[in-house]
Amino acid sequence: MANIVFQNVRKCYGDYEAIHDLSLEIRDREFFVILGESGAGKTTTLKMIAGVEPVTSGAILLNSRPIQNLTPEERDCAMVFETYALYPHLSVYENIAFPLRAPRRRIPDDQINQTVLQVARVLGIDPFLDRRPAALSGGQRQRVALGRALVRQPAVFLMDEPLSHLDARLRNEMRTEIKAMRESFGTTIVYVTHDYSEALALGDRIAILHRGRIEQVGTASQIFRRPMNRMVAESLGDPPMNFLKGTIALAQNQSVFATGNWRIPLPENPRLRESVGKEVCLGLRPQHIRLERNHPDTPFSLPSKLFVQELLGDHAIASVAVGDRLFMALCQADQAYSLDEPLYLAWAPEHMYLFLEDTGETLLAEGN
Amino acid sequence: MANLKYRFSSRLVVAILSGLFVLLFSQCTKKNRPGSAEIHLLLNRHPFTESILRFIPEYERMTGVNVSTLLLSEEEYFEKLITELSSRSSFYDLFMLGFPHLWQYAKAGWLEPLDPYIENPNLTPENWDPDDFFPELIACSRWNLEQGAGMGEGPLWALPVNEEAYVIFYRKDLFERFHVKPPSTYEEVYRAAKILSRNVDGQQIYGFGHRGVRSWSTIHPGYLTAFASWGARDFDESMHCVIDSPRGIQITDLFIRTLREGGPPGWPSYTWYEGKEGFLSGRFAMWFDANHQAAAFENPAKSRVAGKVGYLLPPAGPDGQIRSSTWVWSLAMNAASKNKDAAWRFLAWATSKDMLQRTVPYENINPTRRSVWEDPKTVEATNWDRGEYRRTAQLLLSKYARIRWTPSTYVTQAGDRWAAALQEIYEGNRTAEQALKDAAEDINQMMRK
Amino acid sequence: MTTSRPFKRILKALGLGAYFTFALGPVIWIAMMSLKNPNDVIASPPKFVFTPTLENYKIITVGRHAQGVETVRPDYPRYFLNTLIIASATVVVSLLLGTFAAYSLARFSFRFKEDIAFTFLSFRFAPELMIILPLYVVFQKTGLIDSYSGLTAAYQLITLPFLIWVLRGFFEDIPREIEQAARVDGYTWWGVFHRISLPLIKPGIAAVVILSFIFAWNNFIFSMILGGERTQTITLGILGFIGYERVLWGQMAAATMICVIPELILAFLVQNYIIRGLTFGAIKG
Amino acid sequence: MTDQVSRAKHPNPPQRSLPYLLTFPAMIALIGILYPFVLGVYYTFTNYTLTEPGDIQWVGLANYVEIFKAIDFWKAFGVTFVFAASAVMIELALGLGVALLLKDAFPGVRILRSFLIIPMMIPPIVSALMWKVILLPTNQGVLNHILGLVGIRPIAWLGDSATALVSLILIDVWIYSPFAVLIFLAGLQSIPKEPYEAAQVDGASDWFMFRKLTLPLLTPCIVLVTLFRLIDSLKVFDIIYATTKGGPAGATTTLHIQSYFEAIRWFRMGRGMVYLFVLWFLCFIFSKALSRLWTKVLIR
Repeated sequence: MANIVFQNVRKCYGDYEAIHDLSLEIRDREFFVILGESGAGKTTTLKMIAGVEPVTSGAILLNSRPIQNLTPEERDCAMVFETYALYPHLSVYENIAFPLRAPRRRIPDDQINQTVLQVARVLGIDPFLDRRPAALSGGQRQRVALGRALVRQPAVFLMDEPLSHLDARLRNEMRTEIKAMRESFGTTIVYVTHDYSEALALGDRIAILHRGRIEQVGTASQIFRRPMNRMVAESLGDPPMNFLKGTIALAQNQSVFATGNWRIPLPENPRLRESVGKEVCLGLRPQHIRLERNHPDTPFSLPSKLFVQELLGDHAIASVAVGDRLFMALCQADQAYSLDEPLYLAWAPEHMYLFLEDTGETLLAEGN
Repeated sequence: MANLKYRFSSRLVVAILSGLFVLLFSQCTKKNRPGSAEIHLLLNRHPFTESILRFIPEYERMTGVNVSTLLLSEEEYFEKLITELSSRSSFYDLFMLGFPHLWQYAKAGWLEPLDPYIENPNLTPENWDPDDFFPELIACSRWNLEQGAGMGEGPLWALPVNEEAYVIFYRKDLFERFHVKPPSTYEEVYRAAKILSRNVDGQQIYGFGHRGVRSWSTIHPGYLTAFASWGARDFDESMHCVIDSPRGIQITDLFIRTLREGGPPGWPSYTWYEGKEGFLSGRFAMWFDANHQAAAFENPAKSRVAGKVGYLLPPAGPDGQIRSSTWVWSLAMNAASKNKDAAWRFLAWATSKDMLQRTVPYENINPTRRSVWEDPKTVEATNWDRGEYRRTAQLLLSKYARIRWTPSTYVTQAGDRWAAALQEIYEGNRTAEQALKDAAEDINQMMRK
Repeated sequence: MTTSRPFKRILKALGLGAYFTFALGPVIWIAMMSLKNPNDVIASPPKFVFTPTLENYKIITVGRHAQGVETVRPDYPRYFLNTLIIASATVVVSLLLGTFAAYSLARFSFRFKEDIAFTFLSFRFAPELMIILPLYVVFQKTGLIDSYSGLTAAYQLITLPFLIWVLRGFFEDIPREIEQAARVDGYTWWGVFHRISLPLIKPGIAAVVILSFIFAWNNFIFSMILGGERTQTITLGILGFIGYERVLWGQMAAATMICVIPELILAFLVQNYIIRGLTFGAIKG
Repeated sequence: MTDQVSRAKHPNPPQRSLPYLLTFPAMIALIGILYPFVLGVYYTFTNYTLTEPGDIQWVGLANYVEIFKAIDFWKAFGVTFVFAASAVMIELALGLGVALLLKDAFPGVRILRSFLIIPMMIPPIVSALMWKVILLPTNQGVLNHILGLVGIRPIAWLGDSATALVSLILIDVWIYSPFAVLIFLAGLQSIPKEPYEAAQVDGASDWFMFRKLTLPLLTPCIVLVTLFRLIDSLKVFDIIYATTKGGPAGATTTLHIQSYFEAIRWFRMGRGMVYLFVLWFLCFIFSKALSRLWTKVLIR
């Protein structure tokens, strides 16, 4: 049973403010992911929970008890470091057994031995228990780091980009494994990553962290479908969302998105009405865009010219020039277009996003 | 599992280290017989001290007094002594002294006047007989603390245990072979030295050897004897340094020329033991140093020149005078000592007739008591060169050998600066006159403060 | 740098040969002197071929000596034991004091940190003569004269500054995350220190132990002035062979060879650590 | 479920007091030097002579003025500098050279490495005495004897003011160059291999690689060796005390030796301490500069 609450937590290194007034709640038994590009302060947040980084101000509550002043060993958190941080002078067995041997736990040796062997079997690292970390591959080391955290059944499970150093195939494999083992953790997990697919795949709820501020917290679909602002939208999806600058105008008493001499009708909603005349930008995801050779009979389309086409095996990405902007669209691998061929973009109205240019606030998102 | 080895080895290391620690602190407790009086001696390595140490167990059994001694080589000895005395430590009760130190330490009030102990009948046995000492040597140990004069008057600061005067040891075989007359003046020494500096049967021989290290102990032996024989003095009555007198300059120039042209290369690096080794291994034709070194030169087990050594009185100066320098080793008592009576009893025992006699076979052959010097056993042990050694030693002791330094506390300072001047002359970058004038000026300036 | 070309290999062999003749030549000469009888030792011209004798070693260890061969009171084994005790105690105390100081200088950032580090180093600047007399007076008043604990304390001035600076480099060399991981695993800073940080710098400790032991083993002025009859050390013991009559070069050479043995054994024990050991952070460049 | 132990709150790791607590024990051991040092500095302003411990009077800067005016001081200053500079430079060059030779493994390299530090193991004062026998002025000295075999006339080494200082530097280099070799060997082993392979691919010459790669990467070693060796060679005492004692006509009198004469032989503690304080100050400014250079080199 472990829920974590951040209350106005601030963290400064000298005069550089790494975390600004963070308030957040992570519910018990939740797989909570913090997504953000490098330097956003996500590892710092994690280390503040673990206690290895002191909090400058504010409070962190674990089961509504303040822990920001406790020393790491008093917090009963387990952590997997990005660099694995295995003990180079100890064997794999000892690395995993190390937390259990902590004097404060007074666990008898035979129980330690039994727990360690059981965890090792689960992670499939029992064949090389007496090897030193230096003699292991990246994947094996990652598993040992996991084992060291798993063996303790801690109150909170902290993971700092554990998969970032693995090759693509191993990464997917470990991701599904972690997802599968989630039950065996049996407790709250706080997982930090910069890879959006990991976040969406693993997280019950995801927090988008940008330059020390939480942009949005929500379930995978909430965040994907209704991003709070442009920054959140941009960080999800690969290839990323396309954007086109323009303004909201009124045409025959109906709000339209005007850019250049194109007018694209917008659904009726009071928010759009209020922001008529404001600078906005249109957001379209590559997978929602259809490319047509001849002019489609839907107002939701834009003319463009093919710039380059990239073949990615089962699908292809076509980059097309819309005015001075480049748009990316997914299409079938066998769909071949010739260079500079005039094409039309077409999309379904419900896949359109609209963001205010200045604050990046979302005006229109999927489905509303 | 694998890690047991690691844990075992660190336990082992900790065990060893803690064992060492226990050993260390157990050593700290003083270990001596409880309750008995304890005296501490600080001694330099010397035939007298090394021979006396052999008899200390006997003394301890006889008197029940625990005697602990720290024995150091001469260089380190005086540094240790000055540290002890200057901080008024009472730890060491008795220690050895030469006269320069006697004057310095007496003036500083660190020495205990010994007359009251000699006159105290229940401290000094009747047969101890203070008058048995050679009167000149007792005179050397008395001083009334007056800078520049007063030797022989005032309290008795120490008891002499060994004396030495200075002779020129010469290789009789080489002198005969190259028809050189044993020199009786310093010019003849110079000429003989040049003639005898040659290659003899494949071995390079150097005519004349003398100490050279930058210290007053280089001035003291042969050089000061020559210097004094030429009527020159170190200080005048008003304690003004006069080493740069015309006579002084002449003999210094002659002496250094003898060394440069008739002596071994690198004279300034010669300590007394390297010089002595030079004569002992047969590389010097002449060696101008302490006469008791004959004991080593005449010992066939150690010396290549045993039996070929001649003993020459120091040559006379222009006015026919022979004025040899002399050195007296004596035992003194620390004024700050906490058990002076026990210290005195040991001192009296160590300087008794019987003990001085028993140290003679251990090369302490210049006893300071007349009875021991004339004792048949001593005569038999020292009649080298058909009695020539004893004749010169007797002559020197009775007539020629006196302390040629003016009694003052500046002997070591003036001597060190004087020796540096000799080295400059030897190196050839200063003439004798310039070097001695600068040295005299420095010494006077040093004394003014 | 490839040394494949034969010309380079010859050059390398010549260079090594020259240096090791210069470095080990005198040591071999001392060993030869220790095997000579008194007359051969200072023969002129120096003798390279001679009938070796173990007389010198016998004299200074067991004390028996043939008639007519002069010697000093052979207390050399006692001086040897004294120095062994003092040098090892010095290294142990330095390790106890210095390791913690080095760890805190490496790991924590606190005010005056660099000044404290420099102060440690600055204690090595004072020439021994400058502090020896006042130190003597202090030792005399506190009764530390001629005691093992006194000399061990005084020797700290030689070994501690060096030890702190070298070990500091080692601790800085350990990645911070490893220590953070151990804290998270439930260990107090002390647990992390002695289970993770200390074992990881074992090579450094070995290098520092052997060098500090050598510095303490060879000291001269402190042991002469602050020591006394009971705690006389080996350096003074060796110098003791400058007898009044003559210098017993043979016995002094034998004493020197024996003096080197404990250091050699210690160096051999930690041999492979020394070079690897000195590879510390500051060296990484 | 969790074994959380609630304890009195204290600032989370590391506690504020911990760093000071850890460095404090080492400070006590070294505070022992502060009192003698301060007392020594105090003596430089007095006319303290050992034989009159009673009446110590304050004389202000008289000692300093008097000594700085005397030629002996500047001669000793010069000798100290020449000795320290040449000893350190030769040890750096020799240390680096030998380390380069011993870097790559070849049969017997391990034995050579373990023999390397034997010269350091002999007490300096004893090796100086042994060297004095080797450097005896007549052909009785081993070195002169060997030179004689190739027809060179005996040199007076320690006995002649021209060669005395050179001989002392030779002894210092013999004793302490292993220290430099050790540090450089450690440094060379920690240098990554890749830059060298890259340079070789570009056809760089050994000399180019040495100048452009090895030297820059070894700068921390050079600073470290210079830092420790400079302090020790400025303060050199044992070696000169055992051989020439400042010998032939002041040719090898360093500040430390001159203070030995002033304080111990002539009992003039006040003046002796002035020489020592100057020596301490020299060590101070050099080490301050070097340790600043060290931290700069480290960060780069």
